[in-house]
Amino acid sequence: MKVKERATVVAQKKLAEGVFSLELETNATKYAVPGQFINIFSNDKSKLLPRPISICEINELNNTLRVVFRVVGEGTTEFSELQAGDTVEILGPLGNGFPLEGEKAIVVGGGIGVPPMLELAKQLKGSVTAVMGYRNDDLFLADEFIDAAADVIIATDDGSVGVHGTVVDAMKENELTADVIYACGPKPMLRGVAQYALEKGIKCYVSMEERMACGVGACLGCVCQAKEVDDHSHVKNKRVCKDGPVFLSTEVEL
Amino acid sequence: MKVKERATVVAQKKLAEGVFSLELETNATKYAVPGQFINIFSNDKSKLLPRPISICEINELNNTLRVVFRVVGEGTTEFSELQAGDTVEILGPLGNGFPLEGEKAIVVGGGIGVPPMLELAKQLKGSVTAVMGYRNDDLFLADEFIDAAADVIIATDDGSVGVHGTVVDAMKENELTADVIYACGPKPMLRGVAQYALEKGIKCYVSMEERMACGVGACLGCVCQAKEVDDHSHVKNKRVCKDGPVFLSTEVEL
Amino acid sequence: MNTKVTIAGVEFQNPIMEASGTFGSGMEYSEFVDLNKLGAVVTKGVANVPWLGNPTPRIAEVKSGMLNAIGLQNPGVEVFCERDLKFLEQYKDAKVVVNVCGHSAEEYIEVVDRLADEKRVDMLEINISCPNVKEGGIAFGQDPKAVEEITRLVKAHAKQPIVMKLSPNVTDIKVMAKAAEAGGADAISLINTLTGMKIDVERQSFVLANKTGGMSGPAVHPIAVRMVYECASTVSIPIIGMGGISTWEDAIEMMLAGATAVSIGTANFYNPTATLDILNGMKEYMERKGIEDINDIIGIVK
Amino acid sequence: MNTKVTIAGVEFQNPIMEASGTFGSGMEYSEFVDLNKLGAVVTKGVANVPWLGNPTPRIAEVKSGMLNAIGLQNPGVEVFCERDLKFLEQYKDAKVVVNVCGHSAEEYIEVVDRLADEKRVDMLEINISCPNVKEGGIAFGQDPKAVEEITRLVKAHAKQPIVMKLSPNVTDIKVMAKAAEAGGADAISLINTLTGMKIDVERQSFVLANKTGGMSGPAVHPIAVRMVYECASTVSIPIIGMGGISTWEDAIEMMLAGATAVSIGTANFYNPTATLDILNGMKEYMERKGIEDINDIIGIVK
Ligand SMILES: Cc1cc2nc3c(=O)[nH]c(=O)nc-3n(C[C@H](O)[C@H](O)[C@H](O)COP(=O)(O)OP(=O)(O)OC[C@H]3O[C@@H](n4cnc5c(N)ncnc54)[C@H](O)[C@@H]3O)c2cc1C
Ligand SMILES: Cc1cc2nc3c(=O)[nH]c(=O)nc-3n(C[C@H](O)[C@H](O)[C@H](O)COP(=O)(O)OP(=O)(O)OC[C@H]3O[C@@H](n4cnc5c(N)ncnc54)[C@H](O)[C@@H]3O)c2cc1C
Ligand SMILES: Cc1cc2nc3c(=O)[nH]c(=O)nc-3n(C[C@H](O)[C@H](O)[C@H](O)COP(=O)(O)O)c2cc1C
Ligand SMILES: Cc1cc2nc3c(=O)[nH]c(=O)nc-3n(C[C@H](O)[C@H](O)[C@H](O)COP(=O)(O)O)c2cc1C
Ligand code: FES
Ligand code: FES
Repeated sequence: MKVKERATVVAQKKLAEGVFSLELETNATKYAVPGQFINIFSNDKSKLLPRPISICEINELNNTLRVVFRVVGEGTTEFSELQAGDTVEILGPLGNGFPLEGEKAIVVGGGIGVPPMLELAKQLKGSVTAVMGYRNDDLFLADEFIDAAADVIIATDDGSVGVHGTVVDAMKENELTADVIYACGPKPMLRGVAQYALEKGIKCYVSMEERMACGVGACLGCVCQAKEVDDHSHVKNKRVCKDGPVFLSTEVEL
Repeated sequence: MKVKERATVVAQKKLAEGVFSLELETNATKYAVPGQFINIFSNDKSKLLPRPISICEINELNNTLRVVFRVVGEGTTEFSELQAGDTVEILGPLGNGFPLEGEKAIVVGGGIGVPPMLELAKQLKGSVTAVMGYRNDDLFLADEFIDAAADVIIATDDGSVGVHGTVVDAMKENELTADVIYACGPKPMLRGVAQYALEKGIKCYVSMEERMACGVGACLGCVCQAKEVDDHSHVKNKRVCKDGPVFLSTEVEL
Repeated sequence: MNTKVTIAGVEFQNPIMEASGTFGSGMEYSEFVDLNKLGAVVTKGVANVPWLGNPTPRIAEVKSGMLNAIGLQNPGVEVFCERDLKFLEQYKDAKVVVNVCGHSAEEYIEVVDRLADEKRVDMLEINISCPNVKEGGIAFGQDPKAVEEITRLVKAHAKQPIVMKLSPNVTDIKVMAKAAEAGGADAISLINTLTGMKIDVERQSFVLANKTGGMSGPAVHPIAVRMVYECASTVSIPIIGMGGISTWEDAIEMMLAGATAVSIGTANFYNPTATLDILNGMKEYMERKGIEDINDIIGIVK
Repeated sequence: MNTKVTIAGVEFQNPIMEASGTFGSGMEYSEFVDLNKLGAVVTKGVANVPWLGNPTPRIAEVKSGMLNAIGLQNPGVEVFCERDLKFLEQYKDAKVVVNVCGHSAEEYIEVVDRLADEKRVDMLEINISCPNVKEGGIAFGQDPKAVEEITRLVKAHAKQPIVMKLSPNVTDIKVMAKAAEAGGADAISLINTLTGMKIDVERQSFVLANKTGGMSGPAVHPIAVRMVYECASTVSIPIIGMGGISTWEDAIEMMLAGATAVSIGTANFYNPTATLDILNGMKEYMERKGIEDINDIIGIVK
């Protein structure tokens, strides 16, 4: 079930420079699973298209969803200025979400790919190692993984914290193995993680990103390239919004 | 001097069904005279053009302008929802305003043409008779003329208060005379008032309305028909925003 | 109160359709709107074989609108008949208009022939105006001779009435409308998207992989109204009006300008119930204004 | 940091002009911006004799834009020279581009001849694209032969460089750009307004007395960028780009697409300091990106 409604802002918090945490009260909460996203609409009526933002936490008790986002343009700037009590239009939850699998899982997040890993880590039944990559020591959200994951490994581009390098460097350094890897982050990172998984023979799910219009699978705006002809499209394209955003790393071109 | 700035809402009050009074703190106050207007911009970024609204009161002490407007479309709906503390972009004061003349003046307002008469009545040095026409007994602002005018005459379309009929009917019934008449209201009313003035040999100023873009005299969007070739345009057109909105009733086609 | 309109003998329970390509075949939006309440479901453009479409990004946001360069990705007419038409079986009250695309007259005809005996297909909309297909598409829609010829060829094969969908990227839309009429079109629909471009100033590169894209949404509405108006005073076949309709006012405006029915496209993306919201608004307008029959307002502003 | 650009031998201190008809001759906006800081003041269209223009309403608001149907009201070239050019004497740093309109070749030429010896006139912009003049105007701008011929005629008389202002209401803007170049134009400017219409659904009548009006503002920007891009890859004369520019990003986008200079129109109406705000934003962009010379970004996105 997808809900289109005016959600109420319950809390807004700055986590790091340009990174914000927004808690929204919405009936979409009832249907949400980790790895799904919501479309957030601008209150500026000259901006029609939604901003897709991953779900970071699901709080069924309070009927709230939490999202964490980076300010990159006018839409996210507007969202960062929302205050408790304000309302914002959303559509969600959208997409397929991560399947919860395995006895031993690695969740890998890079930069603004970290947030969707939090709810996933919480919901995974087996043991979880969280590997997180940041630019520098602005380790937003990292502390919140402590309760959700057995191990928390940090990599930073500038070496200020943890492994000096990428999440893949960190995985290699720690010789991580598992039944399943879940990853979200920039494409080069996903490519590296997928490669690592392939080498180690680990099943790997990646969360993809693409510019969207409808968010529900109707417009074919958001496709990514599939390795094989897709069941729905009958060409080598998969819809990130509907068939994804989570795909097996072996299904899609990275 | 014209000011373009974000004015702060000091107070918003509903005066009658669909009629609102808005007080704005703005530096435009310093330069304002009765009969001028301000352009109010929508906060909705898909609406670019300003809404011209006449100045109803000028409060130099508080640096505030008061406008009174009727909700007729999306822009005015938005303005009616502004609350103290909110901000709104304005440009003003614009237009020429009423020249303050005569020992004995009649100020005539019809419907939403009443508001600009208030500051005028206050500033006129001589004796003032205020004639105001309304649809029904929703006599917004009428009470506020009591201090500003020696006489207050009401006409209503439905006869519920005062003279049953138009302001012109009321003027005739009261056989009003004066040195000068100032009028603002719908065109048929202005036509009637101008005719009355002509017959009685009274000088008459009318405030005109037209759809505007720039509001400063540059775009030639807002012209009204002039009786003679105009000095600026060199055709029989006058700019309501710059040459007006106040014209001698004998200068323009009504 | 009558909301029924008739185009080429096909009766629609109301004048509200959604615009091709913005609604798939209705499946995805059936979560939000009861398709059975629509005048018609207009499907995404379908070709003789599956089309891959353009590389991504395919979508760019612009002020009060968007650009798309999907490039007519579609699964081909075979899958379309087996899956999409079958899905639409359950919505008997809504008519089905199938949007047809092709690189050449032959390809259009192949699709039209394949659909000829499909009972669920009430009407064909021939897209000769998609700006994202280099090989054919827009070239057809910008040359009156080509419009007339393709119309004639398709009409000769079609078993259902045909609607020619016109491109707004032309000097004189009236010429194109006349060409379609001369070729035997049962109706015309307009406007398709206006060709636009967006450049990312930070990256100094095109936002769309295809460089240009088709502009749609409220930004194009005034152009669409003007073109519908111009066509309405030029041809006597009915017009399906579209382009930036997002409120009931926009829809009524289009009908006052001369459209017999209207399609809602981009608005679905930011309001999934746009079609039925607009229908309701139109009904309230009729009631308020004492309009007994929606046909009474078609083209009355002249 | 260099912001100077040169078009047909005329050096502009920066690429920012305002668009004809939106700024008068600068008088009204001189309260808000120092005209001396602009690359050029482009005047409202001027004809051989005073023009009355269209009846009102002349203005309608549309989403992210507006329609206008001023109908080229102007006081005629005589008054223009005596009053407006004299006023502009005091702003020596800004160039003066005079926009010229007419119903016929003869009328254009009369204006061009009258302006020939006016020292304050640096350049002429020939408006062959105003959609609001029935007698001529748009007809010129929509036929390549007419564009070439009027260009040739005007060029033969003009003492200043001439810029042909093109209409976007055409099937292929490249053809029009080529025609202007072939006729001897020193530069082209685009886009003029797109023809649109608005109907008041409550009154069931046109909002504009003229029925149609020219659409401008952010809504048309993506179309303008596309057309500037298309022309830049077609002709070798410089391009003045305009259409919906309201931020420095829009202006940079236009230059990346191929414009040597840009004009700001409708934005002045809701931001009287738009021209200089945009100039400042462009300078900051150059600084941030380490762009030494604004000419280095012209047409680099290909
Ligand atoms: C499935 C999915 C999940 C995402 N989850 C998150 C998240 O949890 N946190 C977060 O910070 N960001 C996330 N993003 C990216 C986020 O959508 C963009 O950063 C955001 O849309 C930018 O909007 P803007 O108006 O600030 O930027 P602008 O650049 O002004 O946006 C212009 C247009 O481009 C689109 N756009 C721009 N960047 C992206 C992008 N990277 N992906 C998709 N569309 C884009 C916008 O939606 C808008 O339509 C996600 C994207 C996708 C597809
Ligand atoms: C000089 C002048 C003074 C005015 N003073 C007042 C006043 O004191 N109180 C008051 O209630 N109204 C006044 N008006 C009318 C007021 O400007 C319109 O009612 C208002 O612009 C409507 O905006 P909207 O968005 O609600 O309506 P919409 O109809 O949605 O507006 C659409 C567009 O049309 C324009 N428009 C619509 N109606 C008018 C109109 N009557 N005059 C000019 N433009 C219009 C709007 O500005 C906007 O650009 C005045 C108009 C002028 C020209
Ligand atoms: C994402 C998208 C895909 C489209 N695909 C098609 C298509 O396949 N066939 C077609 O004829 N028109 C297509 N169109 C054009 C629309 O049907 C419609 O003509 C246009 O978008 C204008 O209407 P709107 O402003 O309401 O969206 C598409 C439009 C969009 C936005
Ligand atoms: C009110 C108004 C008047 C205009 N008058 C003229 C004119 O006299 N001559 C001309 O060539 N273009 C005229 N134009 C067109 C503009 O110069 C410009 O080409 C167009 O508005 C697009 O730019 P914009 O979107 O920045 O406004 C006018 C535009 C507007 C809005
Ligand atoms: S955004 Fe429309 S199909 Fe994914
Ligand atoms: S509104 Fe532009 S001249 Fe009056």
